[in-house]
Amino acid sequence: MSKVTIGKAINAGLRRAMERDPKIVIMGEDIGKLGGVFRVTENLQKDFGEDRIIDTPLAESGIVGTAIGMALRGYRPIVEIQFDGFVYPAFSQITCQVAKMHARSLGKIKLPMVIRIPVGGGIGAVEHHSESNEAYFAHTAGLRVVACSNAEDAYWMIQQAVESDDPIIFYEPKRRYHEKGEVDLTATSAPRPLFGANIALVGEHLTLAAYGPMVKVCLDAAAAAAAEGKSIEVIDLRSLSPLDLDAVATSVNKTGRLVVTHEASTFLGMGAEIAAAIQQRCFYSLESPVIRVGGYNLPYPPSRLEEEFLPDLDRVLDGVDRALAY
Amino acid sequence: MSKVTIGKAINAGLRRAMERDPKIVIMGEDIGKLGGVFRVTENLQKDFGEDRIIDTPLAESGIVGTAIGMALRGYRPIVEIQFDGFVYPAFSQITCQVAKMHARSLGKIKLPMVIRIPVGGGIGAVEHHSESNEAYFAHTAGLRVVACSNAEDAYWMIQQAVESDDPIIFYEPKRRYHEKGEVDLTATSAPRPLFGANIALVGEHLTLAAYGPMVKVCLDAAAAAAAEGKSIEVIDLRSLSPLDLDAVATSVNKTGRLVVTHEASTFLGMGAEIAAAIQQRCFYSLESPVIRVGGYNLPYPPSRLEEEFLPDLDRVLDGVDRALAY
Amino acid sequence: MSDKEVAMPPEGVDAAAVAALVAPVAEIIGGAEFVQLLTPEGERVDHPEYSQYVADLSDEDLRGFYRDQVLIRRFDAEATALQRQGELGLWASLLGQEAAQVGSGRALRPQDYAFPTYREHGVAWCRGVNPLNLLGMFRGVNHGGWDPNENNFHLYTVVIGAQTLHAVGYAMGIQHDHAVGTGDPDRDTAVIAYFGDGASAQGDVNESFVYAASTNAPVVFFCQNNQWAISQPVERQSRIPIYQRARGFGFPGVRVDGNDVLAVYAVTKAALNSARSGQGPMLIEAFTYRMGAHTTSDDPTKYRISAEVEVWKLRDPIARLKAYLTSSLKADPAFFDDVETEADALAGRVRAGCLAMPDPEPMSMFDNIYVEQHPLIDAERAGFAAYSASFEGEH
Amino acid sequence: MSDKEVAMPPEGVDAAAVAALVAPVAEIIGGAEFVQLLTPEGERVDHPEYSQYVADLSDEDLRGFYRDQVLIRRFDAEATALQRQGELGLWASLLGQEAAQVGSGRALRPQDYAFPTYREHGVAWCRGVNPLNLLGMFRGVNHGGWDPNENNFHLYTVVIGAQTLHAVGYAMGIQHDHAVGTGDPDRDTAVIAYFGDGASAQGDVNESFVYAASTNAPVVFFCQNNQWAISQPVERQSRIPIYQRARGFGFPGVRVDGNDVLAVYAVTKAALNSARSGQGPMLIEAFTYRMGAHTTSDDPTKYRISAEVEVWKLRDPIARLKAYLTSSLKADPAFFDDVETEADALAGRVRAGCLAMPDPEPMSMFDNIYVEQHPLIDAERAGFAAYSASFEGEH
Ligand SMILES: Cc1ncc(C[n+]2csc(CCOP(=O)(O)OP(=O)(O)O)c2C)c(N)n1
Ligand SMILES: Cc1ncc(C[n+]2csc(CCOP(=O)(O)OP(=O)(O)O)c2C)c(N)n1
Ligand SMILES: [Mg+2]
Ligand SMILES: [Mg+2]
Repeated sequence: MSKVTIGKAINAGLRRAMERDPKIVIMGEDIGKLGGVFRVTENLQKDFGEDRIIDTPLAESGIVGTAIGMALRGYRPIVEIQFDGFVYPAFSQITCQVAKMHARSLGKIKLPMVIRIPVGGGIGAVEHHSESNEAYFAHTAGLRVVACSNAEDAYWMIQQAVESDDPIIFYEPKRRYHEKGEVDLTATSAPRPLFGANIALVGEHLTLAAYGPMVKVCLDAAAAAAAEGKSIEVIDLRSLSPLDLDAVATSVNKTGRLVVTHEASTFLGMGAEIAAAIQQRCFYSLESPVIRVGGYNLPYPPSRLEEEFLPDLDRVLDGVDRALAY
Repeated sequence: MSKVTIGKAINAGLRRAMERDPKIVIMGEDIGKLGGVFRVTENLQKDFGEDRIIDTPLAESGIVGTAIGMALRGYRPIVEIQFDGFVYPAFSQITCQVAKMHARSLGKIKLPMVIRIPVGGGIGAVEHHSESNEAYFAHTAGLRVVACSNAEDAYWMIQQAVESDDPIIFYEPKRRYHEKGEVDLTATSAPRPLFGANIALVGEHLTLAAYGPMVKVCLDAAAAAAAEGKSIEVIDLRSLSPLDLDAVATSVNKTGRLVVTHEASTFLGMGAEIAAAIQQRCFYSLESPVIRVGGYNLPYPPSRLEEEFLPDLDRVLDGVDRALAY
Repeated sequence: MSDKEVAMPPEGVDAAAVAALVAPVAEIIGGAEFVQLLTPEGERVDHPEYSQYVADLSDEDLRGFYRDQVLIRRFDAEATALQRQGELGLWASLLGQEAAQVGSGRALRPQDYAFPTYREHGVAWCRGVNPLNLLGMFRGVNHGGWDPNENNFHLYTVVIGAQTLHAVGYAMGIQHDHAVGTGDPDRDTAVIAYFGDGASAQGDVNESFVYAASTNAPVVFFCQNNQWAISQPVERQSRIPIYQRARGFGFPGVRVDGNDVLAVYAVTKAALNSARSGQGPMLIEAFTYRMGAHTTSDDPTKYRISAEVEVWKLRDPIARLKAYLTSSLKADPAFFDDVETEADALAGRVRAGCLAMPDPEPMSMFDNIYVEQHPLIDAERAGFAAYSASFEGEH
Repeated sequence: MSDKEVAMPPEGVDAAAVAALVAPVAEIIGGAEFVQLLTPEGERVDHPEYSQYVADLSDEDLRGFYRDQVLIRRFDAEATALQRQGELGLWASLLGQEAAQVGSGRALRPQDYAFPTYREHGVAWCRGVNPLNLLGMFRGVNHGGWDPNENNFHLYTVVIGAQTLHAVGYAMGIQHDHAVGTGDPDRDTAVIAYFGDGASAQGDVNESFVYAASTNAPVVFFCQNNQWAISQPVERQSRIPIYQRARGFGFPGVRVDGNDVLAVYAVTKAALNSARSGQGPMLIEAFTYRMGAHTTSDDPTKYRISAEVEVWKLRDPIARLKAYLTSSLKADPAFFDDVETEADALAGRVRAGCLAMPDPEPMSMFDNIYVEQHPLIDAERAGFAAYSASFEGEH
């Protein structure tokens, strides 16, 4: 076991995947000598060469579009988008091409691509550097969307994503890059399947579902609630598309209450889908409505307001209390 | 009163708006001599000139980006996107620029823009011509999103949208362009506010909510259900962002049951938000879970399969029956 | 382009209108930067740089170019007819662009890869794609009915310009495979990316130029300037000739008579050779004309005058090759008759095949969305099966 | 660029490394297509086309250029210091690009409109934007703290390249207003769009070229080629000089010594005049250098060698103007002292202003999202107010 940060865990996962499969290439802006603005690809170019760690021109549609071409030629490209807010120039390539190529070709073409996106706020950044845009991609049929929340998952999920033959949007919790966790870098198989949720904490009275950077907030909230005698089950969803609804429903059938939280705006955020699905599946076991605690429905505010904008421990607990009040 | 098609109603609305306000310009591909591929701008260039009906180069980011510039100069641009599937190249301009300009400028800048998009399937078209992408824009804070379903609304809503100082995504129900309705082209004020829903049919046992092309399906379904003694209230949502949740909640508090339907994939579609919001607001009056009847979670299929893909009268009634079965 | 045409306006067309239209095009076509090897009248002319690329062509090759064009035109006409009869939802005709497509398509080597738009039926033909398969997407039974890797011919791409980036990425993959500049003619590989004059405005197309130049990828950009993007004339997209766009990105561009199959073949061959040998990208503008409507949904009378079409009829790609083959005695009437017969047979086969093309099974819509198992797809498939079964008694 | 510099490498820097770096740039700078009016040593040189545009400049104007550059550099240094001290979240320094920004900014007329990236502090200064307002977005108190229409200076745009399309659209609006080519110097208006060498790769920037060419819009594209896009050298984005990109779109491009304020002023003035008179767009590449890090978050030692920076120090835009002002007796030591004093005062003012800049009121985040009433915003505002009030006793 080693104690590594999430950033380093992804780096290690990328490295291992690249060692295993010579067809893997990484493409993106400033990922070579600089190692990416978050240093997630640090030293990879030194070790794997400029042919496999490809610094691209500054054009995201071009990155994704040429990565598609590389995949058509038999490569397995991993694309790094520098910040969440800069994926939109590639939106047409992702939604019309990446998501649809397999279906369009009646299964003749596979596009094993991973598009890595550092996501979310909380780092005091300027505009466009703190977006949570997972709902766009989760709503896009043909894509898969996953989000890691801790170092061990980061290490394994990136490897599993690279191994998948489907295109995957891979979200990395930007403000947690430096948080450490135990990872067994010598283990030979992943602890859990890529598209399954993980019960991060077992509890009785209420289910709290989150993903990515909000999982830690939820665990902290659960700890605070425990001190008041409230036993909260925390689910780390991990996969946003497909959603592991079985895991959520099982938990809700036990606890009777569900709070979903994310940084993205509540309106049509992931919480909407989870609430809509669970109110149907667990209609008779829900003792309170599903409560959503998300970002407000505003463009991400200036960073001096992000503490107010982002759901924090207090706001999550407020949601918990509202659910428990029914 | 005149009987006009939805397409002609929008044309008439555009014409009236342009007569009133010389700052209005329309920009898009093939909107001049050709009058747009759906002829919605037919004859407008002849009457208002090439300065106001601007045929653009074939580049959607360019259309929206330059329209922003025109708006900054004091114009009120109306952008026509030729088909739903071709709005994505402009996604960055819409989400990062159009949606955020007012907030970013602390209110100093207004962007009174309307982006018109013919939306949805059912016309036997090739790939990318039948998409329902309203959820992307409805999830984007800073935008407003509306969808007309009939000729009278089409005539008025386009005028109201053009008059709004906020940027608006304006959806036109492609497969209904040729459907006729009564419109009083001489009336001087709109029958209802732009952002409010409309009770298209009053009923008792269940609420059916829809928008755009699906409203007609719902009205037909309600008629069929009435024959079996089921009284269905049909809500034409009209505005998707903001949502007129008050209208939906009032109806559901009366009927106790809600079915939401749209062409877009169910997963994270508008129905998710409506279900999530209503299960919370009407927790105690809901006698069944909110049922969603949407497109399947696939890329839009080849047109010979679209009858199976799109929710039709039978599938809506199936949803109604499932709700009533609780 | 000789004055002859202006002197002979087609029946019923205003001579002045024709002259006004012919003049600017004649200037282009007479220009030094316009590669032509066969005049509209079918006379073989020499070009200092490009004649060499057709020097090796046998008479059979030349007859093949003719046959390709006639067959693909007949196929195209049949498809248009099938659309009119409701058998296809839409058709995008290549009428007038046969030489541009056959000339470039025949310049490809087997290992090369082509990325088409939605109108490259002639290129598909040259690559060996079964023409029947081209109908699938227009009939609405699929989004693309062939295996791209079988003939190294990618699926049609409807989103304007998107495929040019795929082409560059594929070409980057070729570089990574060290399949460029080795000198081995069966190993060195190039990519050809087709797009239209309208597409030249798209960000993606320009980014593809950036990437190709930056990586020196073995890709040939082949722009069929058919003068129109639906109702927009090419001047709306570019105020200078499109081939000159390449200058801004640091690689060569050349304009070729797109209705001259020899010139197109020569220029494409040269560009592909250059790309394969490691010299990087090149842009070809094939100056041609969309003789028909944009698609069967389009009504060109709204935006262009018929005299223009009449003028371009005089530059027909097939007629000029026929004139050359005849005058040079490279083909006899029997050959032309045979090709007509073959074309009839092809049309019949295509028609029969189209009519026999089954609708996809409803359940098939859940297939091939993902490679790996997906719970939501599974649930919806099961739900759909149960729902469909509930009607079974009724029908 | 003379050999002098190579002969005098800065202290502690390997002479061979410097020579290797200087050679290619010296070739560019010595090239015929490079406009320079003031050598790095501060000697006035003539240019057949562009000298005329500085002929009317008074000594006071020239001293003004100096003052502008010194003040903005001092402001920039203060902002960097404020960031180091935690008062700003980030800062994007313009160090080294003062001449490019002041030369172009001063060429603008009041009615002209500028669309900046995020680094145009010098242009903002010339437009009269209060420098303090530039800090807002970097401090995180807003996304842009000035009214764009007050000084005809748009907000900073962080999404690379997006603003170039806004600029073209604004220029199209000018055409629609018939405020171009009238001959009235107070009416005719042009737009200037700033972007970087990296941005030249973006689809939006290339589409802005397409639209500007197609509409002949009165817009000047001003690319500050500071050699780097974060860690990517300009060669990654373009294999030919960036000013030549314009050739591919059919309008003129020119490369100017971006560290020579006179040349930048002249070239920009000429381009703006041309645009205002109805001659359409032009591209200027200001060849300059980013002396500092990309932003305060960046670590340039990872990707570039310090010798390169040393070489560019010899081309400093302020030093050369000072040398010229001194040798030509257009300014005396007292003037330089005054400017220093003024710079100190500015820095002090900016520092004090920054420290005094209040955090935005939490409730203000709900303001100005929409112009018109919006029920969800209202509900969330109310909910937030109630939620915040619930803590009131606790703090
Ligand atoms: C991104 C995008 N925008 C718009 C369209 C609609 N559209 C289809 S074809 C076409 C014109 C294309 O013109 P050109 O590139 O010259 O090709 P041509 O059809 O002439 O072969 C347009 C606007 C599209 N398919 N994709
Ligand atoms: C669309 C987009 N992609 C990526 C980024 C991240 N980014 C910010 S600045 C920058 C480099 C810009 O280089 P250049 O255009 O040369 O301008 P410079 O910073 O040198 O002034 C990058 C990649 C961004 N802001 N927007
Ligand atoms: Mg065309
Ligand atoms: Mg730069």
